[in-house]
Amino acid sequence: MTDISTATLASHQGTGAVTLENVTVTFNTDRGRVTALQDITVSLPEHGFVSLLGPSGCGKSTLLRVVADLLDPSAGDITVLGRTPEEARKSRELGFVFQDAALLPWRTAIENVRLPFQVGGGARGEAESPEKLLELVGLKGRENAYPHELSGGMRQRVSIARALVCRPRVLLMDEPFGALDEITRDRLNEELLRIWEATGTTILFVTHSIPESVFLSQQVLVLSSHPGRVRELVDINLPYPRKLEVRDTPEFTAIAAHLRRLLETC
Amino acid sequence: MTDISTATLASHQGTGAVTLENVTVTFNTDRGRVTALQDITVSLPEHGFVSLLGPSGCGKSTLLRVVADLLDPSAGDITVLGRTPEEARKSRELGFVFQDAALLPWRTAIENVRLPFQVGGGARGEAESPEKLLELVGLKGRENAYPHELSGGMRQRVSIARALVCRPRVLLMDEPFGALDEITRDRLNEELLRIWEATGTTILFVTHSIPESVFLSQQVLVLSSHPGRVRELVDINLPYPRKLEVRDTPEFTAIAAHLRRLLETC
Amino acid sequence: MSTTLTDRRITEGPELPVQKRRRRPTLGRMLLPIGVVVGLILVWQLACSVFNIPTYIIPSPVEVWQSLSENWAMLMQNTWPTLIESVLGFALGNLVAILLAVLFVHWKLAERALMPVAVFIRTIPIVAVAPVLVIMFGQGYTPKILIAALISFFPTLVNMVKGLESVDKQSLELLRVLSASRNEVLWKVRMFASLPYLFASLKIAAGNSVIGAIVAEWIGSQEGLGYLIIQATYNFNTPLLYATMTVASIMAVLFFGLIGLIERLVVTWEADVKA
Amino acid sequence: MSTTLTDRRITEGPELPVQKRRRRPTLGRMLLPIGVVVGLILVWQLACSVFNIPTYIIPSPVEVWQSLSENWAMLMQNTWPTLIESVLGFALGNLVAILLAVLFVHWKLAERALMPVAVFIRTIPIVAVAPVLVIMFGQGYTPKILIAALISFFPTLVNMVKGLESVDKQSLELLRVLSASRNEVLWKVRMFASLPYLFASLKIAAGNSVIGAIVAEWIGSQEGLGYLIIQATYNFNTPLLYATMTVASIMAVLFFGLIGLIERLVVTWEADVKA
Amino acid sequence: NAAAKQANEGKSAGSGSRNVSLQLGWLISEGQLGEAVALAKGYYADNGIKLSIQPGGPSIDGVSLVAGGRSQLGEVSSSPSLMLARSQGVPVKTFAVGVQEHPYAYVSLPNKPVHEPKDLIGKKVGTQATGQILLSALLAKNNIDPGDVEVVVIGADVTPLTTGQVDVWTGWLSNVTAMRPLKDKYVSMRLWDAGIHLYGYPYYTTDSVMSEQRDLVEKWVSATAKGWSFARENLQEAAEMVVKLQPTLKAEDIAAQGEVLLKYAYNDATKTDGWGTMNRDVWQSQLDTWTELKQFKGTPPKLEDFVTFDVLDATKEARKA
Ligand SMILES: Nc1ncnc2c1ncn2[C@@H]1O[C@H](COP(=O)(O)OP(=O)(O)OP(=O)(O)O)[C@@H](O)[C@H]1O
Ligand SMILES: Nc1ncnc2c1ncn2[C@@H]1O[C@H](COP(=O)(O)OP(=O)(O)OP(=O)(O)O)[C@@H](O)[C@H]1O
Ligand SMILES: Cc1ncc(C[n+]2csc(CCO)c2C)c(N)n1
Ligand SMILES: [Mg+2]
Ligand SMILES: [Mg+2]
Repeated sequence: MTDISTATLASHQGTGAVTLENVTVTFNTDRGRVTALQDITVSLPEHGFVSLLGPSGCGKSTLLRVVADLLDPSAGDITVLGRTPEEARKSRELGFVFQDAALLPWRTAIENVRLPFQVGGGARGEAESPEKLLELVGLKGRENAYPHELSGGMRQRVSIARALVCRPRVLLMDEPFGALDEITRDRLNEELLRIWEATGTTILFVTHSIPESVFLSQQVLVLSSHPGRVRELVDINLPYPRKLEVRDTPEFTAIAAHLRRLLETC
Repeated sequence: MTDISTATLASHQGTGAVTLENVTVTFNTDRGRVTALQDITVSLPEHGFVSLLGPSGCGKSTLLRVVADLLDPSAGDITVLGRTPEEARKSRELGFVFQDAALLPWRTAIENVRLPFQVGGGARGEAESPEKLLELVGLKGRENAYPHELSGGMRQRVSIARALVCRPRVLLMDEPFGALDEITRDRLNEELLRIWEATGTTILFVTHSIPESVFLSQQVLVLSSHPGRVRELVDINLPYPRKLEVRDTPEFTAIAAHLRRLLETC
Repeated sequence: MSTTLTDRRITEGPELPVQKRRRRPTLGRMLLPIGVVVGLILVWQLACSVFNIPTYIIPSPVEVWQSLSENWAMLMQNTWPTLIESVLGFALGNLVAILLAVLFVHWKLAERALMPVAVFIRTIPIVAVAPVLVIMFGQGYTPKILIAALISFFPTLVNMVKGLESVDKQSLELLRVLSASRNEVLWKVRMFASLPYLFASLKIAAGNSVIGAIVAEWIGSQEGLGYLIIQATYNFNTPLLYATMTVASIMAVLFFGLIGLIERLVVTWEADVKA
Repeated sequence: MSTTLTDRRITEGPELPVQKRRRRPTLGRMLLPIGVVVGLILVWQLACSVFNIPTYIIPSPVEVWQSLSENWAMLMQNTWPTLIESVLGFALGNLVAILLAVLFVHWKLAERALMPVAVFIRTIPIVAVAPVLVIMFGQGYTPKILIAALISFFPTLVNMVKGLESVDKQSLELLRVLSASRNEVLWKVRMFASLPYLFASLKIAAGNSVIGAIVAEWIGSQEGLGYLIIQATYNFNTPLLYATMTVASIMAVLFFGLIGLIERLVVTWEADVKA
Repeated sequence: NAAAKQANEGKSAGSGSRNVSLQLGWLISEGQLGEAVALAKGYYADNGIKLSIQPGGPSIDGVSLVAGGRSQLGEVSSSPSLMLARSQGVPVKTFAVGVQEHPYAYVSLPNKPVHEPKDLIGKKVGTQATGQILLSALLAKNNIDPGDVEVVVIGADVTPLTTGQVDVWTGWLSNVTAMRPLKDKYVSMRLWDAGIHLYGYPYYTTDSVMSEQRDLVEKWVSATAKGWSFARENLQEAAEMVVKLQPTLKAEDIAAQGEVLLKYAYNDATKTDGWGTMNRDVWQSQLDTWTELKQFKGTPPKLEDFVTFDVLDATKEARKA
């Protein structure tokens, strides 16, 4: 556990897959400027799994959005797989699970999952089967339901399946399991780790659940708010593959407690 | 802890504030019928605090919606404060926190919170101050931001403030704290209990967090899915007022573990 | 604020948005509009009798009906050209409008540059340019179709631009992450988002195209409902004039209804859900 | 499927939806449309010179310009009546349309009963019933305002009904829980939701009302742009005809632009956010 | 009756002078030379009349407005309108005509001229929708098979003739501005010379005005006749008076058109009977032709139904002066 304001992530494999250097994002509103992120410098290793933790409104979604080239930072530099976010986006290296499911209402669940095959040049390299992915997220039998016929958690699961279907090299997930019950969440946590280990994707994962962040990731980036700054980068030195039982170990509890203390002072 | 499929909630005070008798909800879609709730019989005491727990898609939101007269059950009877849901709704006894924040995009945060004063005959009896409520949910200084300028969690907090502003006699909350960080969530959990004890509202609370359900409620109604049925009604015999520390007691852990086992077999 | 409002009576809540059944137009649902039309006709007949309105000012429904049945064959014969002109004009005008709207949305500069020109063109009184069109395109269907197209293209252009722009931010971001091309955004998202606007404008354009065909027939035509209208006016045959207008209006109502029907068949999803 | 698409080139992604700046029309932004208009005028002039088109068929821009400046005082004087008629007709027509749309949305039966009647009325060629209007309302501004209103009311009716219905389900449920009356739903939700549709239809109606006023002046008028158009047509003063139509079109473009400006000032929120 | 009511109101309104409204079938043009003079020089005022002129237009010929009581008097472009109106039960009567020989003509270019009716054979005639019946009448009168003449419906302008899309164009010879593109290099054959005798600018009123306010109509005719005769002598001055009524017009255009119109407004008949006179035989021939061509729905009207000579008879002296 290192307490640094300019965090350098331990290089898991090769150089940083996603790097942010002095990134600042400011929104101009009619009632003045809101600084969502200030001076963020961080480097995410290739095949890394990093969670973002921080109070509501601290800029987690904003950080994901600048990495995905959905927002231009007001200052600072970002690279994704050695390129600009725009190049990375255009060569379809990115997967994104939005905080809201962002399903297209005129497409059924399965059609929504198939969307990535149908735009932007289709899948790069191998791809998953939409049917299998929907089964994985527990929606077998509801493939042909329209979004308005699904529950909130079901919609979120469809959107997770959609993000995985093209096996992106960088996966940005904004509270993907927020609307799921604990059982489903645990199962999908394990599945996500399995997929991550099997495919070697780089994952940047926003969550509000401390145990989830500890269970999943190699490192947890804690952001403080007003404005969003790096509070601390916490290494999770638990060996992979991890089983759910790891959550009952003292190491796990210690890290979780540390994160909780950090968050309390954000 | 009683294991009954027709759950009768221990009457906390007076008769059932919300009662469901053999309630079934079936949706007709182009691809056949989906039974969201089947044969639900339950009675929620006045001034009670009951949580709903269950797998994603088991019908929790649907249950709240039939109670709030947003949906007609296919079969069964519902009373709210001794009346029909429609009468209860029309006499403005209900507060509802939607799973999605459901803010009006053309209103600022504070204007959204003020909405209940401006429609349906305004507040019944005492009302809270919108400014104070926004401060309570941690949005002081962002009162005049439009929804699209707020983060996901901020929007959800605005919607919580809106539901509380009129001091409803029955409060239906659909995963109100789902998008909040743990610190904010804990603080709001405590606040909610304080408000509940002070005002004597009846609360029906959907959550995916087992600890949250145990911490908050007198009873937890566990639903199983496909179709949604009552799995078990669990009494939480922890004394009020509860402090966050109660979560570290063995009683708490035991109940949580029991609930988890229940959910695993839903 | 709250206290002053408390005792206000609320008799009715907003309609239940869920479980709305998709009803198809059945005979039962048609009864009401038919009833209203019959009622209006009765009022009209009564007004004519009571106020003794002369036929040459406003004919009574009975007289119009007589004229309608006497001239039925002629009316039907002249309905065809007008129908063809309005349908083809409708198709052409809306096609051009949709293509232009797509261009405008893809290329904002084009909108800024060409929208004023479109408004400009739209304001030209057709009857003033009709002779020029007849000179350029001759006596056949062409100038009439063009005029019907001209008059039905503008609503669709305006609505379609708005509709294609009414996409929600989330969907655009999604497609952006997927590196979708502008064309793909158009076909996978904008087109669907624009459908409610498109159908509204098609309903507007339906009436316009009929009117356009009729006005076009006032110049350079020897057949069609517009031609009949001119003749009936010139001959002071008001019953025939009203009979012809009735046929034209029924044509427009059917056209309008047909578009509503197509809309119900096409838009089967619930667009406003928070997905 | 995926492999066949892989090597397709993607050169451009969809536009960045965020951070879109609200730009007000500045001189710089006006340059392009003005440039296009100037360009079109040049092409027109060139065509006239090269093909030697006689003035009486299509006058060259220079001739139109001459006519415009020679007859400037007269044109301006005749612009006023038309402007008044179109503005009042626009106001009346849209007001009625909005009220009817509200009625239709509140009371579905009314829509089923009256919408066909509205389509019916919309299809009546106004000039064909002009005598009735003049008999009832005289030859002053009234019938002209009514005709302008009649022709601008329909797009707004159709769009406004659609707009008032385009409310998202969530908001309706929210207001239902708050036991809001239909009126409150109307004023707090539907009105806002309908604004994009309303402004689109107002843009359509802007042009319609100008056209309506011009056409209305053909039923007996001694002033107005419509009057000038007939006079120029029958006197074969083609340059004056084009000059008059130019003035009318500029009026419509300004009207259209004004509505766009008001829209930008009114709709300041981002409607399509998932709130 | 609305017309009577309006007239009565008119009576009570003015100090001795009565309001009279004249509904035109077209815009104010050279057709109102006489009225403009009579207004400007106070001939109407002298006769106790306060005249207002209501323009018509392409979309309104005014007959139903007069019949409906909006105006007491009306004027249309051509005489057949009034026969047709009567046959449909519109209670209007012609009491005078402004133009004795209708200036409606078939205009062709010198390289493909139409001098006489048989020249129409094999030609393409461009006319307005309402001009088709006139051509039918002409062909029938001259025993020409309608199949030998091609008819196309065009707008009011002469362009199709200049561009060669038609061989013959129809219009009023008085409308010199419209024919300017032809630069006087054209051949014309009047409908009148082809044997179809129509009147131009007939004046009409309703049966009830005729019976209740005949004196008013007579006074109006006397004043108008005086106006026309002044216009005939002082065309330029009269044209300027028209422009005063309708400032968008140009005096030289009105004068040029008026010159042609006056040629047909005064002829041998007016020499003996004064301005505005009508001939029973001319009317009868129109009625017969239109009857033969089956233009009347049901039974054709009788001459007495739509023409009255009473006003002319009562104003003979005044009109000759
Ligand atoms: N309008 C509808 N049409 C068809 N099926 C529906 C509709 N609304 C809900 N359902 C179905 O009803 C079931 C229960 O949905 P509900 O939203 O109540 O679940 P939930 O318990 O709230 O789930 P979550 O925790 O994911 O929010 C689901 O299977 C869903 O697909
Ligand atoms: N378009 C915008 N205009 C103005 N301010 C914005 C805009 N988008 C985000 N913000 C502000 O930026 C800050 C960070 O927002 P962001 O959505 O990144 O938070 P977050 O960490 O994802 O929060 P949550 O956990 O609640 O989702 C917030 O204060 C928010 O109000
Ligand atoms: C088919 C047809 N065209 C024009 C007129 C109008 N009009 C009446 S007189 C006149 C010429 C003036 O000298 C004109 C153009 C008409 N009545 N019928
Ligand atoms: Mg967020
Ligand atoms: Mg739910």
